[in-house]
Amino acid sequence: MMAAVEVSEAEKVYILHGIRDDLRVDGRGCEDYRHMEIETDVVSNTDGSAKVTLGHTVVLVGIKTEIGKPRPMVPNEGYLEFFVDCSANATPEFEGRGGEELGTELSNTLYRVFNNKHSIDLKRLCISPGEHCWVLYVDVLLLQCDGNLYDAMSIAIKAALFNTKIPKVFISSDDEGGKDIELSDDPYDCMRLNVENVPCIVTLCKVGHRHIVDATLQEKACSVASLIMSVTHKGTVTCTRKVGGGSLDPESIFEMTEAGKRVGKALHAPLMKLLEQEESLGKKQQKVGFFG
Amino acid sequence: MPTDTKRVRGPDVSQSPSLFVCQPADGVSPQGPRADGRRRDQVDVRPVFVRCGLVSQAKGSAYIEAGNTKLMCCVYGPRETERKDETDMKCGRLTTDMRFAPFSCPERGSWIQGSQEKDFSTMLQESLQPAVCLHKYPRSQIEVNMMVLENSGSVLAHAITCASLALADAGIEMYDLVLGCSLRQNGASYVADPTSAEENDRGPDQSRNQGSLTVAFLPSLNQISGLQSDGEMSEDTLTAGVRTCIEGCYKLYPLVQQVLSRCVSRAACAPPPR
Amino acid sequence: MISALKDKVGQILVPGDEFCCGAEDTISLTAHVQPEKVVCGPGLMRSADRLQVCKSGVLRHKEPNMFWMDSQQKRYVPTKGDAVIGIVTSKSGDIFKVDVGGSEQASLSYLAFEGATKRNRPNVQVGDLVFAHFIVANKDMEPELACIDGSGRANGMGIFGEGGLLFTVSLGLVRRLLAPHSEIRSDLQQLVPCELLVGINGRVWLKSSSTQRTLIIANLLQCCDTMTAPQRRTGGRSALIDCPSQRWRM
Amino acid sequence: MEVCGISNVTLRDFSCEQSLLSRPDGSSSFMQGDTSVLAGVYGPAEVKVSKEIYDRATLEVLIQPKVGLPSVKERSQEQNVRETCEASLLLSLHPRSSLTLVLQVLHDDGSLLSCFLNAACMALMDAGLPMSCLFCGVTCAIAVDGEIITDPTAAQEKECRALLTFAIDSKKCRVMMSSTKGSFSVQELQQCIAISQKASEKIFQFYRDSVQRRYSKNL
Amino acid sequence: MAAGFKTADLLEYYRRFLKENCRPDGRVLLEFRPTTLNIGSISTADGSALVKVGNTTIICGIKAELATPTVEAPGKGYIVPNVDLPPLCSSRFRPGPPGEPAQACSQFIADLIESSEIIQTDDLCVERGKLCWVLYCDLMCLDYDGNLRDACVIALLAALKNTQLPEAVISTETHLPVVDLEKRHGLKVCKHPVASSFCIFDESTLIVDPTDEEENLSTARITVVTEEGDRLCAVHKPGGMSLSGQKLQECINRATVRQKEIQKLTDKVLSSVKTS
Amino acid sequence: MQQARRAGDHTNMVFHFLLHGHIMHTTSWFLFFPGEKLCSAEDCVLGTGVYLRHGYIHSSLAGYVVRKSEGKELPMISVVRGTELQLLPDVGAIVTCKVTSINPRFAKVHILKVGSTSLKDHFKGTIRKEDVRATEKDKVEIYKSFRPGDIVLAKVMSLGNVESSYLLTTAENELGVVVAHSESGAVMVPISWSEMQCPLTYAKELRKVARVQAKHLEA
Repeated sequence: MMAAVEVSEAEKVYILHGIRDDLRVDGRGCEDYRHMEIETDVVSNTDGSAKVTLGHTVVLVGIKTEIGKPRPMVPNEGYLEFFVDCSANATPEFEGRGGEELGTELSNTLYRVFNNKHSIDLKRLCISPGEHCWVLYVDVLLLQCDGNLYDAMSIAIKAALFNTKIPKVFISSDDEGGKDIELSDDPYDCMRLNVENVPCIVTLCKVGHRHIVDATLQEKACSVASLIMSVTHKGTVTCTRKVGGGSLDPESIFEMTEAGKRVGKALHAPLMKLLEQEESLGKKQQKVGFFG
Repeated sequence: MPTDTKRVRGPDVSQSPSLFVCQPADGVSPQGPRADGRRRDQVDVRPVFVRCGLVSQAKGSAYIEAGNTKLMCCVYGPRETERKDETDMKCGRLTTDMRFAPFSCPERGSWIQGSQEKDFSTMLQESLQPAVCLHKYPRSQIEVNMMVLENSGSVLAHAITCASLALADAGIEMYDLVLGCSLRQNGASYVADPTSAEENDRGPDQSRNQGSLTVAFLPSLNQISGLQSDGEMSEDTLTAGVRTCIEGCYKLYPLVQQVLSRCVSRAACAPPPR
Repeated sequence: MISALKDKVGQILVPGDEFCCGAEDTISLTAHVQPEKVVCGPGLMRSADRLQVCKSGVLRHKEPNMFWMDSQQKRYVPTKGDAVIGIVTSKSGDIFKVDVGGSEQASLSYLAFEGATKRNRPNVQVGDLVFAHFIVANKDMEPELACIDGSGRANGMGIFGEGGLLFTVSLGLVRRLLAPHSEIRSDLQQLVPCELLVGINGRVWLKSSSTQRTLIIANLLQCCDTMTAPQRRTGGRSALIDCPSQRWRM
Repeated sequence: MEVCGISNVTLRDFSCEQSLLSRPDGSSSFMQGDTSVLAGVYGPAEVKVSKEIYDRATLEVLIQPKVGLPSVKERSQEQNVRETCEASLLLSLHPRSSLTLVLQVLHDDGSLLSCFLNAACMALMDAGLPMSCLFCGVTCAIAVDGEIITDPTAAQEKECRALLTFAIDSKKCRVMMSSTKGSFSVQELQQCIAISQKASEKIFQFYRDSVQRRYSKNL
Repeated sequence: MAAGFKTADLLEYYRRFLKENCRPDGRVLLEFRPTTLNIGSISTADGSALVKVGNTTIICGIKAELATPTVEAPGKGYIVPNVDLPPLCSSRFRPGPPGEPAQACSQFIADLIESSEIIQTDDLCVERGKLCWVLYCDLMCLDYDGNLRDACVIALLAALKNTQLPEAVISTETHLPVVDLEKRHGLKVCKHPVASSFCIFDESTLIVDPTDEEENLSTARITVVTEEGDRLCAVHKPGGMSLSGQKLQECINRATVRQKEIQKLTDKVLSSVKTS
Repeated sequence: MQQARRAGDHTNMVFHFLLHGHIMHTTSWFLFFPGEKLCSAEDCVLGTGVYLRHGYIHSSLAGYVVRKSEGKELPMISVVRGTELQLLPDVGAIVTCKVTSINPRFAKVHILKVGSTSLKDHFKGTIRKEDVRATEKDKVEIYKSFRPGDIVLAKVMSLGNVESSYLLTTAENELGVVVAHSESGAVMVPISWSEMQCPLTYAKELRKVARVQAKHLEA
């Protein structure tokens, strides 16, 4: 289902032996990520956006905020909607139904990753219970695909959520008891989201008897199964999922969850630091770029 | 949304009566015994009723009932794959389609397959595929069709068990049977094989250890073919949960074998001549 | 039966009309010394002891005992021996696929051209027009065309179509055009000299001295189904006179 | 206006034209009073591999309502028309090919299903497809007082207690298709069938006259 | 003449049986398959029934929801029947929206509800012009072995008789609906229509309750729906070979007997559900 | 120590005995489920319904164990279901198929049966002109060998490639047409290896006729 590359038997043996000795084709260790670049505020007509480049994988996330009606079962919360678009430019396999299927699979996983009370404080997105709330439309666009889509996507989402500015609203009652919603005119008068608890996904690929993080497409072709884990900065796990056509024995699952927690937990601090840096830079840039 | 022209249409808007109930039903209490009398923090799964080979048209079929959860699975094929590529020449395909009957949940569902059903279909596929000897079925596909007749919790876990029985009934070669078990963690305590009320119980807000877990397990080979969790759990809880689910699967194994042996020794499958 | 049939010649019949081979036939044996064997043409079918009409139209008769339904129909159904105009749609291996307007593309072997051998292949391109006749046409088989007759001669068949116009008319009109002493054809020849190739599959290819003339004749032919003979003649003349080349140049 | 009783069957004014469309291989328009249907037939043409039948032609019927998209009701009418056509067409003469019949509603003023059938039959004949017999559609309405009205208008349909539509074949004058609404007694059913059979004679004569008109230039 | 001959010429195989007035599954021509009924097995539905006619299995679940009545009929509720033939029930059906057989059957059921007035839609009105019930009657086939319609009608009737609607009123204070899920009442099912389907082989042989194979080989299908008091509420013949009046009468006679049998069966199962 | 499970005996405790092949030579029927270990790979060779994993043979079906020993070699171990379950046409298998369409180059067929097992889903196959018969291959004409609707016995040559379907051959005396209908619809009688005759009209038609064998008379 996922974009795949053809890898010859000889290449497979080479990759397998390397990983056995903690040496990957590109020189990394088993738990090392590739070089990663993060940019925020990259799409102008969104309320928050980010672009993440991880090796040759490039993911763009745009977040649009809109006022909607709360879900009947949770009238005092807003909600998130995910949509993943697998652009046919990223890899030819995304053309037609292949991309569509992968897109729904990825967005379904995102719903699970955020299906808990702490990732995002949904109550803050409520404007008036039962009537109005903010809906965050998270659109993910895969621009280029070289493995490890899940991790790159989750980091980009966290960065974009960090970057998201939700306009302040005022509720005024008119004479007849009806309610009016007014948006603040001041672009700086906006609400920001606390993204501290937003999890990042770590994908662990079982290759031979070991597991690796941030697998390239070649490495993925040598693996029978992977484990996807979304981990918060505190090390709690909000979603796990086994993907791929193979099975794993319980002991290696336990090893993988342990490694996933460790790697995932460690991702957050540098990421937040980077985002805050970017934010302070971004403001200066913005002043130059726009009306000043 | 475009109007559905292929079904008899009702009014444009209709609402479930449960939205207008005067007093909300009591939540599930996180302590004490469970509503159906089972014990907490024990691998106390519901009694299961299973039958194979009920559907005359299918190659293999299975029906499972756990508490009020009712599932029917049919296996068709191997049949010729319509659009083939190179890998299909070496290896067959396993396709899964899981659907909820419109009346299977407390709220009426739509006929059109939603993203949740697609998600379940994918997870079912990922849990079953490692167990099926697909290389024995080149150029063809094996279709697993699952229908949830009533959802009373742990649907995915029972769907996995049900589908593997249907595959075995169809005589599809498999490396092992696949058994499924679910668990719901709520703070420090957990319930195995949760009902839908227990699944939807969101518990006290401050709790950081709250989530659901489903494991698909190959009992003879001691392999996990499917793992899926959501909510928030510490890594220790997750690991403990996986172990509990494996235990739950082993509890199911004798019954599953019993059902299969009855199905194999049915008149149609009499022992071969010596 | 023959007498019953003969009574109806020239009349309209519709599907479901039947003729019974009853006692009448045995009597007719004494009257005529001939075997009473009716030959069914298109639109007539024999089932057990009955002759059944399966298409609406006019019953026609040809001596001694051939009957058929003359019906107007647009869709062509291949019949063995028919000479048709086809369009080459693809080449695959040793054969060309040719669209003749039927439900299935016909095949045409590259050896079925005059003088063609395995070395000396005919120069045929996709999109070419070909005039050929059916050597196989059967509901169970893929129809097969050839551009040579039994003795290996082209006999007017082969690739053609430089600079002419191909258009479609009703199958009834084509049959009228191809009839031994076709009125329409002779009318046309009197009006304007032109090259005319008629495929029984409803396709007509036409070439005359100018594009305008070609178009006028084509339009005229396409209208023939709904015009009487005098209408046709006057219409044709006025169209050709009314549209001299100067008027177009103005 | 319409008279009940088997001795005298009244139908609204019928009119029909064949070969009026240039693109389809056969076409017809059929009017019963103000109810009007346009029919087009395509084929025998190339068939999709998935729909190919090795020993006969594949017939598809598409009904287009006057406005909007076809719904479940049209789908059920399509089935009625298709299976009626299949029984009268000699489909085995064109194996592995496709026939498509498109029926467009121009105006519905009652007895629509019978008008579909009549338009279909004329169009199939016009396309020159081999048929073993003709068929026609007759609609009967049973009014609240038990009176049987043939070829009812939309207003009469609305007021009636039951509505029955039959397709009658030209060879044996028997019921090929039946579609009913409302409840009725066995006797009423048989009366309606008898009336429809009587009406079919008129319709078949009308068919013959229409074909005669069409071929008048070739006679 | 074993299974091999059957593959080679299925129709001829059937003809040999029919000539002897019996069918390959051992039935005589006008014999129905064993019919079993199970009522109220789905607790998430407001009413449900599972029917087996031979192998053919239909489950009907009824869900009641609240809606505003139409302007044309402010005092009436809605009944929305839909038949689904999921790929699960036979290899003939592919995933995706319902195909012609399912749609035609849905329309048939919808027509039947209207024709026979099983339920007075007035009974579904909560408050005129403001609030009414919608009964979504979803019929799903779990095993498709012919004669879908008969099974659907039995399942629908039984599920309707099993349906318990919660009590609903419009609150005089808030003008919003108030529902009490604990207090429920049954529906008034006025009529008991029963469908009987037949197939015709080779113009003359009439068989009842056809299997999937028999339906495919036959030259015509016909469904007769009868009610108490020998009234007919549908004679549905979608086309196919024409039928003589005498054969039609045979169908009606058999259908009348069947109606009584099924009504008895439904009542028996219903009373056993109530007592238990 | 006859602790092994018989059919219908469901205790789970005998697992460990089954790990060693020594109790399986008894005459009882042992039921196995997918995944269960049968014996070491050193004790038996693999038959059907089994697979090899880490030096042990496991069952891949729910069925009965059969051990066949011929001569001194290791016995062959298989797990079988009571009814023969041939799900796919294998290379070398004899299949019964129905001809769906023909052209001068090949005949397309639907595979209905593999050996004696009827397939629920039909697989597509192709008999190319050069595979119709063993001798005088270049003189073969498909039209003189098969017609749509014929029932043909053939052998699977290969699984074909991505575009094509199963490749079949009838180039053996026992293979070819076994059932064919004449133009008038009657089942024809074979009169030679290349001709069949209609019992009604006595018309002869050309076919690649299969030599009738006792075991195929049923087919």
